[in-house]
Amino acid sequence: MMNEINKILIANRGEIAVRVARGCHNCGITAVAVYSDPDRTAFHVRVSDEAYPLDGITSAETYLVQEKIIEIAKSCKADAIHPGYGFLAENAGFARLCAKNNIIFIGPSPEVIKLLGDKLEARVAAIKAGLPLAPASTQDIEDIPKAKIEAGNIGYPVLIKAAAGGGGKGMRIVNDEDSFEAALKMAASEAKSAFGDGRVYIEKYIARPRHIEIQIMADTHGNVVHLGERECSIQRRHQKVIEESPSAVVTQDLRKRMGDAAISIARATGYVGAGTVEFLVDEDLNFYFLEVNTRLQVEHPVTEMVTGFDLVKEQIRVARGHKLSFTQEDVVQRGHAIECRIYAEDAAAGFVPCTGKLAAYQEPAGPGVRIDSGFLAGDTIPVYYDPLIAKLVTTGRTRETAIKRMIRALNEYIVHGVDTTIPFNLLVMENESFVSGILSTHFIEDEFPELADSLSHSEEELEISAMAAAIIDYKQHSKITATANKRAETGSPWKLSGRVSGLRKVW
Amino acid sequence: MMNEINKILIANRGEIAVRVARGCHNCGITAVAVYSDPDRTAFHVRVSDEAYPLDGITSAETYLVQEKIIEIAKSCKADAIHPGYGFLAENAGFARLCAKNNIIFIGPSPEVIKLLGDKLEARVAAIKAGLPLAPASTQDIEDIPKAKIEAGNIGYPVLIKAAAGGGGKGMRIVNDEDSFEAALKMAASEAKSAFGDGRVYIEKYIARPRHIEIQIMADTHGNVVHLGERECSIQRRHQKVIEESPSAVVTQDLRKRMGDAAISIARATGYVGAGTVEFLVDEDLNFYFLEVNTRLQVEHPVTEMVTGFDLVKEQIRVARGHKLSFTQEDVVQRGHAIECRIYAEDAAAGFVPCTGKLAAYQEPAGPGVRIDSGFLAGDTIPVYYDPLIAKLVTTGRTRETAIKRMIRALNEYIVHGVDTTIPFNLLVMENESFVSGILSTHFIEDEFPELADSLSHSEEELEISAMAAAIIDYKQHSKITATANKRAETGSPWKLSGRVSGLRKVW
Amino acid sequence: MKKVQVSTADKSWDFVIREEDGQMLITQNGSDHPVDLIRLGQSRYSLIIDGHSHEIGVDGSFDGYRIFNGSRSEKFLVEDFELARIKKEAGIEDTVKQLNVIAPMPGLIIQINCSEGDEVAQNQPILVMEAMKMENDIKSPKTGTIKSIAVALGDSVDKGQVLIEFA
Amino acid sequence: MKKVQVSTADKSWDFVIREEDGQMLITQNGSDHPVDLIRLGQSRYSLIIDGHSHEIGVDGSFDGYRIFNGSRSEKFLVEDFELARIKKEAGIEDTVKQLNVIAPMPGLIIQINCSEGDEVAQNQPILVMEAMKMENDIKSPKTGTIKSIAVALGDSVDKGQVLIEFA
Repeated sequence: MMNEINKILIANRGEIAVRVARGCHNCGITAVAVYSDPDRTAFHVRVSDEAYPLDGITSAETYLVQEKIIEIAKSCKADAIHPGYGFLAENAGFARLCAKNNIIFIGPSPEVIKLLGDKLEARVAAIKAGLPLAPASTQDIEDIPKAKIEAGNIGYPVLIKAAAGGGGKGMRIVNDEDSFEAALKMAASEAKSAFGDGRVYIEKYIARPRHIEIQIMADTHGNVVHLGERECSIQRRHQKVIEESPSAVVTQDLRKRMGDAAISIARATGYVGAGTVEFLVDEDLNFYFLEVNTRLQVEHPVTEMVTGFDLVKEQIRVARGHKLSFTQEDVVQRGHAIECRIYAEDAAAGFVPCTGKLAAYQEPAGPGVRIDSGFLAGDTIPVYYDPLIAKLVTTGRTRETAIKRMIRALNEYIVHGVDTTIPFNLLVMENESFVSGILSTHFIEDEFPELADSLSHSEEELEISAMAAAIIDYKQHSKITATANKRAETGSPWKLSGRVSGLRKVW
Repeated sequence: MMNEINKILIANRGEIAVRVARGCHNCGITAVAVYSDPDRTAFHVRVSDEAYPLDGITSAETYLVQEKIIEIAKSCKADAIHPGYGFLAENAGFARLCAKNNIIFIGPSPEVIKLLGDKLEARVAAIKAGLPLAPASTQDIEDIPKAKIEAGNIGYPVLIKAAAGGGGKGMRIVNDEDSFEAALKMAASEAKSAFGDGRVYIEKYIARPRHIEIQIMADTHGNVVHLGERECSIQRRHQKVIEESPSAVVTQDLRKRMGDAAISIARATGYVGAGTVEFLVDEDLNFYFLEVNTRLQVEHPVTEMVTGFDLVKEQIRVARGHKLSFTQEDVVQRGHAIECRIYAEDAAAGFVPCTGKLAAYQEPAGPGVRIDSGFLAGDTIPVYYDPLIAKLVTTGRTRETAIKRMIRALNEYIVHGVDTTIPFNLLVMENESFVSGILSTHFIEDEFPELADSLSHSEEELEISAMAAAIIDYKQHSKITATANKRAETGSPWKLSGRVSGLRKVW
Repeated sequence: MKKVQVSTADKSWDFVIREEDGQMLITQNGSDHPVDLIRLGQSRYSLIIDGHSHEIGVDGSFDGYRIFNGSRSEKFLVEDFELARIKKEAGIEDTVKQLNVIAPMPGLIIQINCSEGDEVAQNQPILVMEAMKMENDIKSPKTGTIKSIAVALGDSVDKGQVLIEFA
Repeated sequence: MKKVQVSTADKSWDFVIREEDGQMLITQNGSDHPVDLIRLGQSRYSLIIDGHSHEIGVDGSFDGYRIFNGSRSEKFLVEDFELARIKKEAGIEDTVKQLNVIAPMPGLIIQINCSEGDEVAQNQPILVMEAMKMENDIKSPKTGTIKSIAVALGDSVDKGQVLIEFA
């Protein structure tokens, strides 16, 4: 069955909405943006062909309101909705609502989203499909003494995780039986309040794991392929910040085994579209199933750069009912790609979001640089949404070249007006362990126990900035003096303030 | 012999100076810019680590003054000079002056530059190296009756070309013997006045040829490799405007034969560094040696994108005395790359240069887009130099994808303030012959005999712009009326002008 | 409410613009189009008409409006509709229709291919300027009659200088 | 000629700036550095010092100068050298050294980890704000003594609002 898709509504904002609009344009499809009030002049609105208001400010009032989005899609006659990531991307109810309104939801079926969105159900599916899993309780915990026995069998340290979880909420590391019960209760209560679902389960805690994931693509004709791995071990607050492909530790054999595992669970669940199967990899390179993300990932560009495929284009192909444009044999990784997420955050202050106006904003370009951005010069980073400004991707024939190009590109990036994670990314690119490919999800704590100190200015940099302040002040002062002298002649009371301005400048 | 290179002076401006600065930064080398007065705030100055003034305006006063450049290089202790393309890039005297001052000139030896810069000498070298050449007179013409016999032997139509030539000057197509003598005299006199060298020679005129060139790289250890071809058939005024790699007509066998030919002349002349061997290819796919460009070409990025190599980095390797980082076997073309040159020119008016301020300037980005630019938003395109703003390169697994991405990127490109060749490039990308890969150096005349008409606005576009004018005028008018009313109350004479402003707006 | 006539050298449109409950509307041939115009910078706007998103630039150096839309630009004259009608009846030509030939860059006049009183076709080459080391054909922006030639052979001209005036 | 003292919370520099034959020079510890400062836009400059090219941004919303250089920013107070000396002798602290803690974004105060009169270390977490769906640690910008806490638990604060004042 072929579906006609000439117009796609993008139910998202920021860089991913821009990325999807570009994907539509690459396929000759009309891109429709939706926007909240603060996003009226956002890049995704300006790059799209059509744009309709969601009338409201917060995500809850706008990008999360299913009915508003469906209504706009119907009135502008969109054939399909692309959800991006976040917001409604993994919402089975929204996928169902699209189907009910004869709009194609670009993603897997509501049933698959629901199944894989529940971590316990996903674990069961993974076990059935023969994937390796970290030893864990087979179901959610109801009985504390029984749970203690299970934890003992798994062996401490263990991890208590929320069944409906994500983002580290409802998660606890337990080192011994004594602290087990208290931790379990806290995790359950946290999970209850965060997700409205207090179910938790126990998993073996893997020390210093790598986070490595497999990109898959599946069509409606039963073809399932994997596009190799991405290493996403560098995380802050359980959120990825730097990703790359290939991983420095994945051999051709390991890639095949992880890829086959990812394909197995996709086949077992009837997966369709783009998806990511996440694994933890321990120091002996054993890998354990973590979860499946039933959407396009933030970090998909690194896969695109090394395989040469356009994942949004393939998503649209699949949604149209076509076969994938390639087979497993066509997937060949070439070179290396690294992605640095550029957040409006002050890394030195613990990655607190910074909002404000991009007084100057100039992206790096040239050989080996791809940038997927959600903002333009003069834009304001709104306080209401995720502070991701852009994703900077560099490529090279070798990992070393990709790193050097990333350093070059980060140094070339100009952002005036808000603090960003550019200095943090530079720090990582110049870190010896990173350069040697020695990574784990504890990378940041391990390498930069005093991150604020590591991020402080060099003496030389600071001195140049101090000189700049002095020179700009001098020029500004000369101007004020000139004006003051002029006014003094005409008898204005400016003379006094002219003198005072030497003391303290407001400018 | 190894040469230490820690600092490179870039004796150029615009996008190529920016490109070379990025190449330096990718290698951890300090990039030094030089600049004319109008270029004080140019992108190449801002992206470089150091920048020194050339004190003057025109190229003749600045970028062409060898002594000034050498003096700056010495005083800032640059180890090497990268000449880019144009200006001093193919000036054997400058290469010699660098050597005399113990500065590495990044390019081949002065002797090779001189030999290959003389078209007649280059032809002789090519013949010796066994390259196929279009039938031609073996030397410059001194005796008219003898020349007529040669022309007759070659067979009309023939081309009279200047030995020291370039850019179509001193060139004449002659269709029969009757017009031969007059054309010869005119060509010689034109060559004399343009190059100070009146020598001309006769060559077989090839109808509807393709311009296809081979990129070569040679080190000081005797290694010479080729990096495949670029097709540069789309030209205006004998200047390339759109280039791609691979060529739609070059088979693996033809590529090998052309590549071998290019390597032969490089070996025969002792070539070192990056170079380009240009060929004409006729409709039967016979290829004929045209000339060798002893420098980095404008269009080098398409080769970088399909082979994955960084040509500036390889140039620096070779200049350092290292071996090339790869062998012929490592050179594998993957996918397709197209470059559109974005000029500040009005194509509809015959590609006349447009100068002015880039009131808005926003480059396309995202998947499959590389842009090498010489300008930033707010910059002014100076009247004194080449009006090339940027080179937009798109890639894809197939030529079709690269074209679609180019259309997407061209549509996304925003330039307010000056006219550009973006609409012209769009026209070519959507042209049936281009899409089918049917090209020749006569492409523009053949496909768009009435280019101005082909470039005119669509009715719909024009109507939207007319509406925009009306709405902006309305908003502006409301503001003026509001101010006028306010002033009228205070008795200012503004009321009258407020009324007049409805008649004719200056804004 | 305002009724205007917008014109280029050879086309014109009539629009009515009004505001209703804070919503701006532009009407053409009886159909209303909702408009949302937001200023992005000094001379840059985001314009949404009927849900279609456009990025518009305005050049203030032109006597009228030079509108940039996508990668193209066009010059427009916006006039009060009634005034335009009166002027037309009185036989007064407006500015864009009288379009002069302006030097697109500084340079040297090295050829003049027309005379005063000549009828020339749109895009017919009428002058040659040497600038940026190239000879540049200057073409007629419209079909019309040449009123006066403001330069002589060998003149050095500045950017924006009037070269030829149309009748 | 002007002699100034430039300071951050914990460092300071003395510079002399003068112009000679149209060339601006900045002197530090007796050595002259030629300076070329060109404004690029509203708050953006190209600065060449000793041949080294820098792209500088200035934030006008800060009480003093917030200088952006590359991807980093720092706040500076620029004072007349003599005035700074007199103030120092008189025991008057300047603004940057008194640095207040300002809300970096709108949000809700959900934790206060310090009291008035506390000695705190630079980067010590002193408050927690809920904003952008996250709990954000607010750290002390300097080592010093807390003079007053301007907010209470549960307060909703605006961006830029003073939260804590240093003595």
